[in-house]
Amino acid sequence: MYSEVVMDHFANPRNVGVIENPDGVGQVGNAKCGDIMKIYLKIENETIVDVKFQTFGCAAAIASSSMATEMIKGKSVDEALAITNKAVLEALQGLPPAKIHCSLLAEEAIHAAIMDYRLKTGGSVDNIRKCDGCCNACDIEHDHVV
Amino acid sequence: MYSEVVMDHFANPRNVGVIENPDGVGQVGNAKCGDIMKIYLKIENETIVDVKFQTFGCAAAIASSSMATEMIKGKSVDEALAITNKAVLEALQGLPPAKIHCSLLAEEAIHAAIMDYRLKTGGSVDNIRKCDGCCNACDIEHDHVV
Amino acid sequence: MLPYFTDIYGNPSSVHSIGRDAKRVIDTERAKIAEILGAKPREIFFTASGSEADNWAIKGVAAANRKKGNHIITTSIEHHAVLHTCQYLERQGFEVTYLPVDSYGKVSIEDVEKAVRKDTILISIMHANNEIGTIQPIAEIGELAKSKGIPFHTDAVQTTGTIPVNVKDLNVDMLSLSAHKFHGPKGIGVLYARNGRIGDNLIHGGAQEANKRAGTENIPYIVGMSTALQLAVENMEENRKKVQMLRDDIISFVLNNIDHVRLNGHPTDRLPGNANFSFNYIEGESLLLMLDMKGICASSGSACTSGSLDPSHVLLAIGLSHEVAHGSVRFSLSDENTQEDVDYLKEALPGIVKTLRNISPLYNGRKEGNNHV
Amino acid sequence: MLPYFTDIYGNPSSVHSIGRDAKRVIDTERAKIAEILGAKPREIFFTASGSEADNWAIKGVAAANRKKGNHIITTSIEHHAVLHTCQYLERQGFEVTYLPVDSYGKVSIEDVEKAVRKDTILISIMHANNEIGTIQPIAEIGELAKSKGIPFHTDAVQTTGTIPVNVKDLNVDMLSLSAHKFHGPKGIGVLYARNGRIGDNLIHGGAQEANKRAGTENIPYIVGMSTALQLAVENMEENRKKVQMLRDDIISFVLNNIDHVRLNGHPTDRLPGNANFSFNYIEGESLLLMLDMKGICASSGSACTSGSLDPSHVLLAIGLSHEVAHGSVRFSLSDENTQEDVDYLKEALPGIVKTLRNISPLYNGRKEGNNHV
Ligand SMILES: Cc1ncc(COP(=O)(O)O)c(C=O)c1O
Ligand SMILES: Cc1ncc(COP(=O)(O)O)c(C=O)c1O
Repeated sequence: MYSEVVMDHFANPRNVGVIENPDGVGQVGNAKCGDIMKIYLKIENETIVDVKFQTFGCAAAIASSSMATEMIKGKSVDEALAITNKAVLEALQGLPPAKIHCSLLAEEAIHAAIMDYRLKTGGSVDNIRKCDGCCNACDIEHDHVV
Repeated sequence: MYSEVVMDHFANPRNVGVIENPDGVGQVGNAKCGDIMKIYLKIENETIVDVKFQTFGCAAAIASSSMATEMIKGKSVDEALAITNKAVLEALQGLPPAKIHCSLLAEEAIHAAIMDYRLKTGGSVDNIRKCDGCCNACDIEHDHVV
Repeated sequence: MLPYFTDIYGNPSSVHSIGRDAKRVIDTERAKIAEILGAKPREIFFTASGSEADNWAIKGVAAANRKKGNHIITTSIEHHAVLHTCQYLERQGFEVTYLPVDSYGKVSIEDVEKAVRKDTILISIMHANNEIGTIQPIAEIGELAKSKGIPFHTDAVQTTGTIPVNVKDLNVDMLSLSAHKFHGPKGIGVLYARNGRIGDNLIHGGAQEANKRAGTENIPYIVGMSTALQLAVENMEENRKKVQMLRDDIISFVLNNIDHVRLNGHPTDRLPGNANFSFNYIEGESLLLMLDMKGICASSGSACTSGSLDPSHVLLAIGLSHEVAHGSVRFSLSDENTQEDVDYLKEALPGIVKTLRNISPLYNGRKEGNNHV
Repeated sequence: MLPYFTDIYGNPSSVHSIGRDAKRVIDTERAKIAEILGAKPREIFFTASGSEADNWAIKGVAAANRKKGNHIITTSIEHHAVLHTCQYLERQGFEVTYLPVDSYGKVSIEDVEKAVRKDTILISIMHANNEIGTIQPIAEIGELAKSKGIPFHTDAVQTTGTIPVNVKDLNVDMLSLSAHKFHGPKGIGVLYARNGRIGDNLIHGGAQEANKRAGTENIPYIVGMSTALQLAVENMEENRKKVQMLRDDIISFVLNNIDHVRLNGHPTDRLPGNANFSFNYIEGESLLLMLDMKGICASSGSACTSGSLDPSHVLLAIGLSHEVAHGSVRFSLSDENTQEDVDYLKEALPGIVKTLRNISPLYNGRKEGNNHV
């Protein structure tokens, strides 16, 4: 059902935890949907120097969080915004069809945390999505790869 | 499915054949129903001294004919008329429910042959049934044991 | 020795690892069967019998299309799994056309075309008949159905594993098969459905079979069916030739050596292993039982109806009288039969027929010029 | 080496001797199963699954009684084989009352009585629930149904072979069971029907099962089911005691050693082997997978729905919020489990729960006084 990469990131999730006084924090999903993802960012000079996450959800959600945080660590904020759920999916060597929304959740969580950072620092929020990532909870037509 | 007695009378039927110039002959059933039974009687002093049969039909029909002819051989005509399908059934150690009508056919064939004898000799036909024994072919309510 | 705190040990629908292994087995076998039939894996649905597949195909389309139309076309010689289903649907308010067949048991394409109406929602015609072995022009009927936009189902229970069955070549939208007809286990079958499109479910419940057929999967039988089909297809040409030769030996022997006999079914478009005869003046069950006493197993009517006393609807449909139909017997040969078997039959049969005719008032009536048949 | 010219070798519906032997086997096993259930042989009908038995019971009565009435009573916690069947019938124009249950998952007899209408044609209430294990007061509901003259069906898939199931004591008119729940084969079940009275056939065709369920009989599985049931019943008391002790050990350990946890289902009226917990702040599938990685197999939701993302309808019906329902896991013990298994679980579980809670924003939110649950 799950690839080896998914199982590895589920069993040994990277970047679990909380950043005290984060520069950006974002939470998407809700418990009713069965997934909540919260991402904390430490940003210096538009570079993501540290990232932590907490996730309530299935193995795919936890692995997606772990993988996504790995992928944005050390990247610039704009580079992080360019990472789509498709990239997360590929890095995870795929997810079962019913679980693809978890990779979307990770993308949305990153966007939400960066949104928080931009709002705090007065930057532009133009290239940030505002979906909360819970597929059953919103009616927005997504152009993500699902 | 069939008792040993039935199988014996089917495999080695008694009294198969034709009596030339019989004193009574009766045929019941029809090919559409899948059963035809023809019985020939040789009668002397109201005693059945010889009996032969021919049957088109299933194993139960053949065994019923064989058993019934055995049962009336040497009996008086009135004794033969008193033999019901129930007696044939018992002598055969039973028949499957769907085949019980075959024993009825044997009773009817005997009655038909005796009817022929009585009509030829001017005797009473009061205690003789006139059903042709094909259960699907007649609408008479039977009081036989079926 | 690891602890399994679950009543769904190996249940393929569950998420844990054993369930996943079971699911993989099912998917593998599904793909193998699909390939043999020229189908995609998601077009293969496991059922517990050929009967279930037939019922599902027909009732499913009927229930789902009630608003669109209520006319179904089938033939008068279908297996009871189709026939009784259609008769049931008639009682539920559907209209069914039962196409006639010719004296060989063949459906005519013109008759199919004439029967089509605006409200026809399904055509169901069997690939080959189980009693007389006649093979229908399914590919041509399928083309016609396609041109009219009507879903087309075929009961291929008798043909799958015996002659080539490819859903694309046959132009069918749905197809039923049953494992025990190709030496697979009894109690497992398949409904093929083009693009996975069936009407309503027959068995609602769990998410098995893509949500379309509930019930915990019978993995041993799925594997057994798949393996049996594989073997049957690998040896098909060889077996077909061998069985056909034995069959033709029986047919020519019977026609040349026994009087008052008729071969039922088509002389050439027939199942390789089917030889069905009517022996005039005698009754089939007696003949069967006498053969049985010599250790020869054959069948009269169809297996499913041998509890009943009515003659086979198929034999009546090809125009036999009741009395001749009653005297019909089928020999079904498989690759497990040998020339020895056939020789043994040829040895035994004439004597048995003679014995029964000697008991029969019809045969003797005939000799006296009082011919009942 | 005798010749079998038949494709129905051993087909129990056929007249020849091998067919008769097969029929005898089926009848013998049917009688054994009947005796165990307190039924007559002719009241036992073989199906290919518990799902088929449920579908047949409900759809059969519905189709046959359409003119009499179109109201059905069931509960909101039935297995999907019943629930999805009822939902299907609603789309076909039937009205269905889904009775609520209390927080233990119990149906109240007063609710059943209040739901009865003049046009009620069937009551279907499961004997014990497959997820939370709660056992319903079937005998009392059956008495009520009898007094109202309404046919009463129970899904006894979870109870047969585990606790006493006697159709007379339970006052039921129809009862479904499935062999794989008592270590029998997967792919065989039974529908019991009082006096052999069912509604319409689900699978029309051949004359098998007294003309009520077509399809060549699956004899090995019939024998397997019968043998498994025999064994289960012989060892029932002993197994029940043993399994219940293990279950109670798990329950008291979990309730005493893990915070923020809830036992789902009735404390005493529950299946001997069922332990279902909600672990707040974590999600069930993750928990399951972590257990699986330690070699412990458990289940979340029900097996059939674990492909879906919605939380179990049963857990919602007993009043759990979506988030708590998502964190539920079921341990199903059988007589094959040992105290060692339980000790291994007790060793592993607290750490896994802790790990997952540490990853969870809900658990940490809670600690910060920002409680989401
Ligand atoms: C209560 C209940 N009913 C019905 C079923 C369906 O049984 P089967 O898988 O044999 O169709 C199950 C088993 O999953 C069950 O637990
Ligand atoms: C043509 C045909 N259709 C359907 C069936 C029913 O198959 P099953 O016995 O698997 O239900 C049979 C077999 O008896 C058959 O010959």
